[in-house]
Amino acid sequence: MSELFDLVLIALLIACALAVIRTKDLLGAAIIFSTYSLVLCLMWQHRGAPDVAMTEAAVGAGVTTVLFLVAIGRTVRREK
Amino acid sequence: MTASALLVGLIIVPLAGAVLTPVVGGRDGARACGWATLVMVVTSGIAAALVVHVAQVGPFSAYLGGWEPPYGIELRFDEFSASVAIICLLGLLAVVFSLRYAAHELPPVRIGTYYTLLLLNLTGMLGFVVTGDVFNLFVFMEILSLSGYALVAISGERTAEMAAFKYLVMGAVSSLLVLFAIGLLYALTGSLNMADISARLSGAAEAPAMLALALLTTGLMVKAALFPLHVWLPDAHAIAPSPVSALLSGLVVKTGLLGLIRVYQIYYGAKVLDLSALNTVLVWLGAISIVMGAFFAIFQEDIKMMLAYSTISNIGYIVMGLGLASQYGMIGATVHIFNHALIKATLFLGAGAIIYRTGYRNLTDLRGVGRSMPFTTAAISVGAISIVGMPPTAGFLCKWYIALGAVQAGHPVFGVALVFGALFIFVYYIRMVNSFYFQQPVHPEILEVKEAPLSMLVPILILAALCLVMGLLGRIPLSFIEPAVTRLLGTVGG
Amino acid sequence: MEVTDIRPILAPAISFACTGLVFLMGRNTFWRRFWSLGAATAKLVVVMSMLPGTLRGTVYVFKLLDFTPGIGLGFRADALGMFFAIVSSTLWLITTVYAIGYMEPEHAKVRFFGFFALCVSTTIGIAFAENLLTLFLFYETLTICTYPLVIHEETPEAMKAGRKYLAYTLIGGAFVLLGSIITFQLAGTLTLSRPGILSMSAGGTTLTWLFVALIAGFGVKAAIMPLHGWLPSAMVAPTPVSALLHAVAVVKAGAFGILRIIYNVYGVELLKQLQVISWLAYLAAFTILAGSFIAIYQDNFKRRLAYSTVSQLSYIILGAALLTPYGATAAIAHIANQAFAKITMFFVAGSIQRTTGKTQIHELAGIGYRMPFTMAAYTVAALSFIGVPLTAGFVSKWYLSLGALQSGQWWFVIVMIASSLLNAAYWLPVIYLAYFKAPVGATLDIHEAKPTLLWPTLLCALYVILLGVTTQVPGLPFSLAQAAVRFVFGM
Amino acid sequence: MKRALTIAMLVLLAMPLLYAMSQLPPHGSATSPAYTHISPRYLERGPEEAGAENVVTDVILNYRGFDTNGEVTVIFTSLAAVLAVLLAGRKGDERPVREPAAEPSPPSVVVRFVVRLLGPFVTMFAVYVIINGHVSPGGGFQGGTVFGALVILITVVLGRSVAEKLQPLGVRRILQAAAPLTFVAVGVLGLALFGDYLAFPRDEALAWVRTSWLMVIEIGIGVGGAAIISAIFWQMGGDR
Amino acid sequence: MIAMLWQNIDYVGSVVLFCIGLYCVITKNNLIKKFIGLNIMETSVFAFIIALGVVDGGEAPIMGAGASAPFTNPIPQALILTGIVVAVSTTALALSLIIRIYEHCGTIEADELREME
Repeated sequence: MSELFDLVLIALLIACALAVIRTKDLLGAAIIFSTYSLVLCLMWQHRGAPDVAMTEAAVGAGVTTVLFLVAIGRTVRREK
Repeated sequence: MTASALLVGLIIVPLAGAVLTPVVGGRDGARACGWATLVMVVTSGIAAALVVHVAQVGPFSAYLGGWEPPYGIELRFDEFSASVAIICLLGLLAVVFSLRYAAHELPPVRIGTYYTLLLLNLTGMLGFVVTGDVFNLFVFMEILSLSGYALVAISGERTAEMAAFKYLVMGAVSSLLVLFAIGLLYALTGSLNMADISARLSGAAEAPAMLALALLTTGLMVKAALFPLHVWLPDAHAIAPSPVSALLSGLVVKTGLLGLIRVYQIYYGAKVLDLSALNTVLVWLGAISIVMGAFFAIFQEDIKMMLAYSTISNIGYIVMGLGLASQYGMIGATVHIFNHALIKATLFLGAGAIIYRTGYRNLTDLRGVGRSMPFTTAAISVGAISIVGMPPTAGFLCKWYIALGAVQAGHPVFGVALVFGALFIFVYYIRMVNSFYFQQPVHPEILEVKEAPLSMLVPILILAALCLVMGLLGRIPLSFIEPAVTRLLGTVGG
Repeated sequence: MEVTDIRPILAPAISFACTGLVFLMGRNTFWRRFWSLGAATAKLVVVMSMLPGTLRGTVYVFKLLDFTPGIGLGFRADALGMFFAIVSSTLWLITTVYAIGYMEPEHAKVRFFGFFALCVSTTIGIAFAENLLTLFLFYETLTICTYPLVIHEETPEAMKAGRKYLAYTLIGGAFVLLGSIITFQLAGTLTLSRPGILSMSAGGTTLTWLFVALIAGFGVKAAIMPLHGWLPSAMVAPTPVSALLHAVAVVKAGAFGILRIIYNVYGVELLKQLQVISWLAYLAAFTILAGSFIAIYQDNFKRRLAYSTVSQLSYIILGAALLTPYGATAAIAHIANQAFAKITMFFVAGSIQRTTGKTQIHELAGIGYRMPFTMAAYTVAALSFIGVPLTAGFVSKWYLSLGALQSGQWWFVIVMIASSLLNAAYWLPVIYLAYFKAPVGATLDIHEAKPTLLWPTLLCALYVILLGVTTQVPGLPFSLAQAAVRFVFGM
Repeated sequence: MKRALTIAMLVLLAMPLLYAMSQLPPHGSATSPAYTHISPRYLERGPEEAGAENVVTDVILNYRGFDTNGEVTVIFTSLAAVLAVLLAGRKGDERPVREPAAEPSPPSVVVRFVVRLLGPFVTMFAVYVIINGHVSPGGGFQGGTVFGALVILITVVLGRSVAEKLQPLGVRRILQAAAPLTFVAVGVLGLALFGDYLAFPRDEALAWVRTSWLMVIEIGIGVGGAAIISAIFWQMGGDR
Repeated sequence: MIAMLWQNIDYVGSVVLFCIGLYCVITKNNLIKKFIGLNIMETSVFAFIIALGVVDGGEAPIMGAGASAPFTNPIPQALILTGIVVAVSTTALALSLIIRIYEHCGTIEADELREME
């Protein structure tokens, strides 16, 4: 059961990563990346690393995403 | 004051100095510069004391938090760490040089930040060379890289920002490779302390150890700008403000090489792998680097661009010397790390002073500047002679030793490559000297410019004098580093 | 007998110090001249003060500092070095006087005199080098110091000649460096010593290739064919520089380096076992003849002199390559003999150019009537090159022939005779032109060069005769050469 | 073409990576060097000798405190770097980077109200995360980030002027430098009292001192982290 | 080997993510996209290092009432806490540079920027 959960999480991560690459809309890509971070955070929580999970949630999914959003807001929204 | 407290102070003083710079200096550039100078003077004093101490008693350590290794972080000061002396010296001179330069070239509101970053960069380098813990090494590498990227971009020119971004992407990838390798080493040994890793690596599986070695070498060679991983360097070093170029070219790329020496220390001691394959690769890359760097430099019109390519060449020398893995080659390479720092700083600061006064950077435009700025150009000429490896300057002994190392290692062909690479280098330095002294000016007003101000001239002249002194007293650094190299190579077991 | 004495380093050091003063105070004409002459005189005095001791067999040694154990700066005045030092110091003093007169209308005089003095100081360093590294150091410094002199005119042509000069000599320097590195690896030392420092144990092939590298390195400056290309191009430099390049400092530094390699690095005994030395002799013989042939076809006075230099220098190489005492005597003596004769020639060429503006040989018709003293000096030098007895050149050729016979290679005597004929073929027509052809539409009034140009010329010509007639007088250069030979061959 | 090449190259890269990984001690093994060498001591004796029940906190603040000292320097560097890049542009180009652009339609009253309501709770949560870092997951940086996020939220919704009140201009530079400075202060105190930089009292009787020092550092990191994150956000022009 | 990789699924996952990230960095033209790719690479390395510390059935290394062995290895977690902060610092600087480059050049596509040089 636990291994299946691992597998699903990793598959989700890879799917998110691929989706980030495929998405032409940078805003969308940033949001997907934030989802990716949250999945990662879940995985780490499951691995017995709650400190890292919390940091990843706050920094990876939070601050990094905000910074990406700001940057996209000040530059362009779509990739050519 | 015990040695270990001083060793900690070496990092803490500039670190505290850096974070306090915005508080003390505010947006007043001169005040920030004064503060940074003060900090660097203190740091230099500490560094000098440490070097004297290591010469007297040999390598020593400081245990942070009182935890003995491998449980805590260890700062280790050995002969290779004596490069802190040159880091502090160049740092101090660059800070002094910046007083007038920054006020002239940088947006006023950024000047305070500039000194903060300069000090942070120096802190990063000092920490990098004295730490005995691989992860701590990574942390300091990030401090120095991040501040380095920003310093390249600080002038606010479009080209500077693009160069900084290129530098950043390559730097970030290389940092990741190093972090990856640290993870692998930790998985194999369960330790992060270098000496401990070295001791515990011997029984480890070969494939991951080799992968870690490859990743570390690649990562560090990006930082060191070895061909073909050099693409970020020319732009970044040429466009950055001159004192920053001096630090980047003189020191920051060298941290990659000092890191490589640490990697050698780990792997030679562990005897887990036969390093001769890596050494062969390094020697060849070094040789190619020498030739390619020199080759590209010949076509540069921009004086700083030329100096930047010449750095790639010189990195080639050092890597070749390290890769030869013979006593003489290793000694020569290590001392060249110090000497090239001096030489390149002389050249970059000199070029900076000329650009500051004339506003031109192309060799054609700079014709005749030797008549109006005799001291600066004389210092640059000393640097040029030195970097070509003419006796009795600092550059000569290193090249002599590396070439001797090539012969000693049974590869005289690399000695030939080295000596003729030096000729190649001469070609473009002679172009520079020609344009300074022996050609009629394109811009007549260049004959009217004043000699560089004292705050610039003094650092340049000190450095040029050191280029000569280190050549004449070359045996001091050579004999200083010799026991460390013997120890390092002695662990190879013949 | 070796004695530690400060004078071997004092000689270059004093002139280096004076050079610094030339650079610092050179904007003032008086001080520039004062320090230039002062440096020359002081150096000559120091060198001469060692002469009595050297003739007695004393070797003065001074170790300055070690870069690393076994590699360092050291100075050592033995007979061979003293010979070279005396020749170059004497000539420097004379040339400086000449240059002061010659350079008056030129630009950038501070630079000129500064580097001029630097060159000759460096030459003394080469003469007194105790080891191969010190020799290399001064050899390379010499290259760099001559560069500003070669490109003095700053014309595109001069810059091109400068580039060519650097390209040749720096590649040569690189070979010397490589050779030194390998020598150090093989011998463990670089100190120049009497029987040589290498031994057969290094293997014949290695030694042969090392010899080739070292000779190629020094041979560039000694202008052995085919490494002579830079020399004729460098003629664009002002005449005193050409004189310095061709007679005193640069080319002789190369030849001197070859002597050091043959006598003090390999040693005569070792070289006798290597085939390569006879190839060097053949190459030298070829250069002697080919250089003369090319010289015949040169119309530009200085270019003809240049090819003559190429040819004459190989006398030194040939003499040394014979590996016999007589050959060595000829080789060493020819350093002085060629130097004085050639510098006379250059002074003549320079005087004519400064006084009449003529640079081509066909323009010189009747010049003997206008400048009788100058052309008299020319005649003496020309006779010396041809090898007429009672001139310096005869002594060299005589001993060289003796050396060839001593080594059983009689065909080199034929080379000597052929060379004399060729020399006659390109020196005598000028005399004919100068004295026996009336100038076209010009007066025959005496219009001599000014004293600062004329007197050095005459002095040198006098010296050429002196060297030719005083071979048996102790204390003069030839006896010093013989002392050097005795030392080299351990007699 | 370029893509195909890149993919081929990456596959070639992945092979040795995977091979090397397969030679590593197996995932989750309790006998791997990593689990048997240093960490046992941390796990067994950490809470007693290092001062926090959360062993991760022990490691980052005590055993490997110097790393964290470096880490906070990295964030400080990043702030300085962002300032260096974005502050006021080229020389002579004194145009302020953040132009007072026409306010986009202000967020609705509901949103503003919710943020005002949320403020105290988020702050409390942040403080909780910070000061409980030694007994539960979290710590200075996580709490600081949460607080920083609150500042960002306030900036976006209520405007920068409101947010800036949280960091008065006079002490802002000190706040931004708080984390490294706290480390240096505690470190030098340790050096003076116990002979080693960042040394904590080892004596069992001084356990409370140990814990309170940890907390001081946590607070320093939290304050510094929050100040830096909000400053970076403002400087990047996130309020527009 | 396959079995080994199956057991080490975390390692395999991080290698795959690493490659995806690297692909993004190399092939993507948009600077922001490049940087998202770099972030993916970074997280993949973090995931790898965290996976090193995992022990079967391990719990979070927080001592206290109710906690029972085995605990996961705290060292990799400590390293990655630092790593995450380093990553966000780099990202902040990179995005600032991208903003400035856009202000100067009006584009953040690498090939268009290269043409401008």
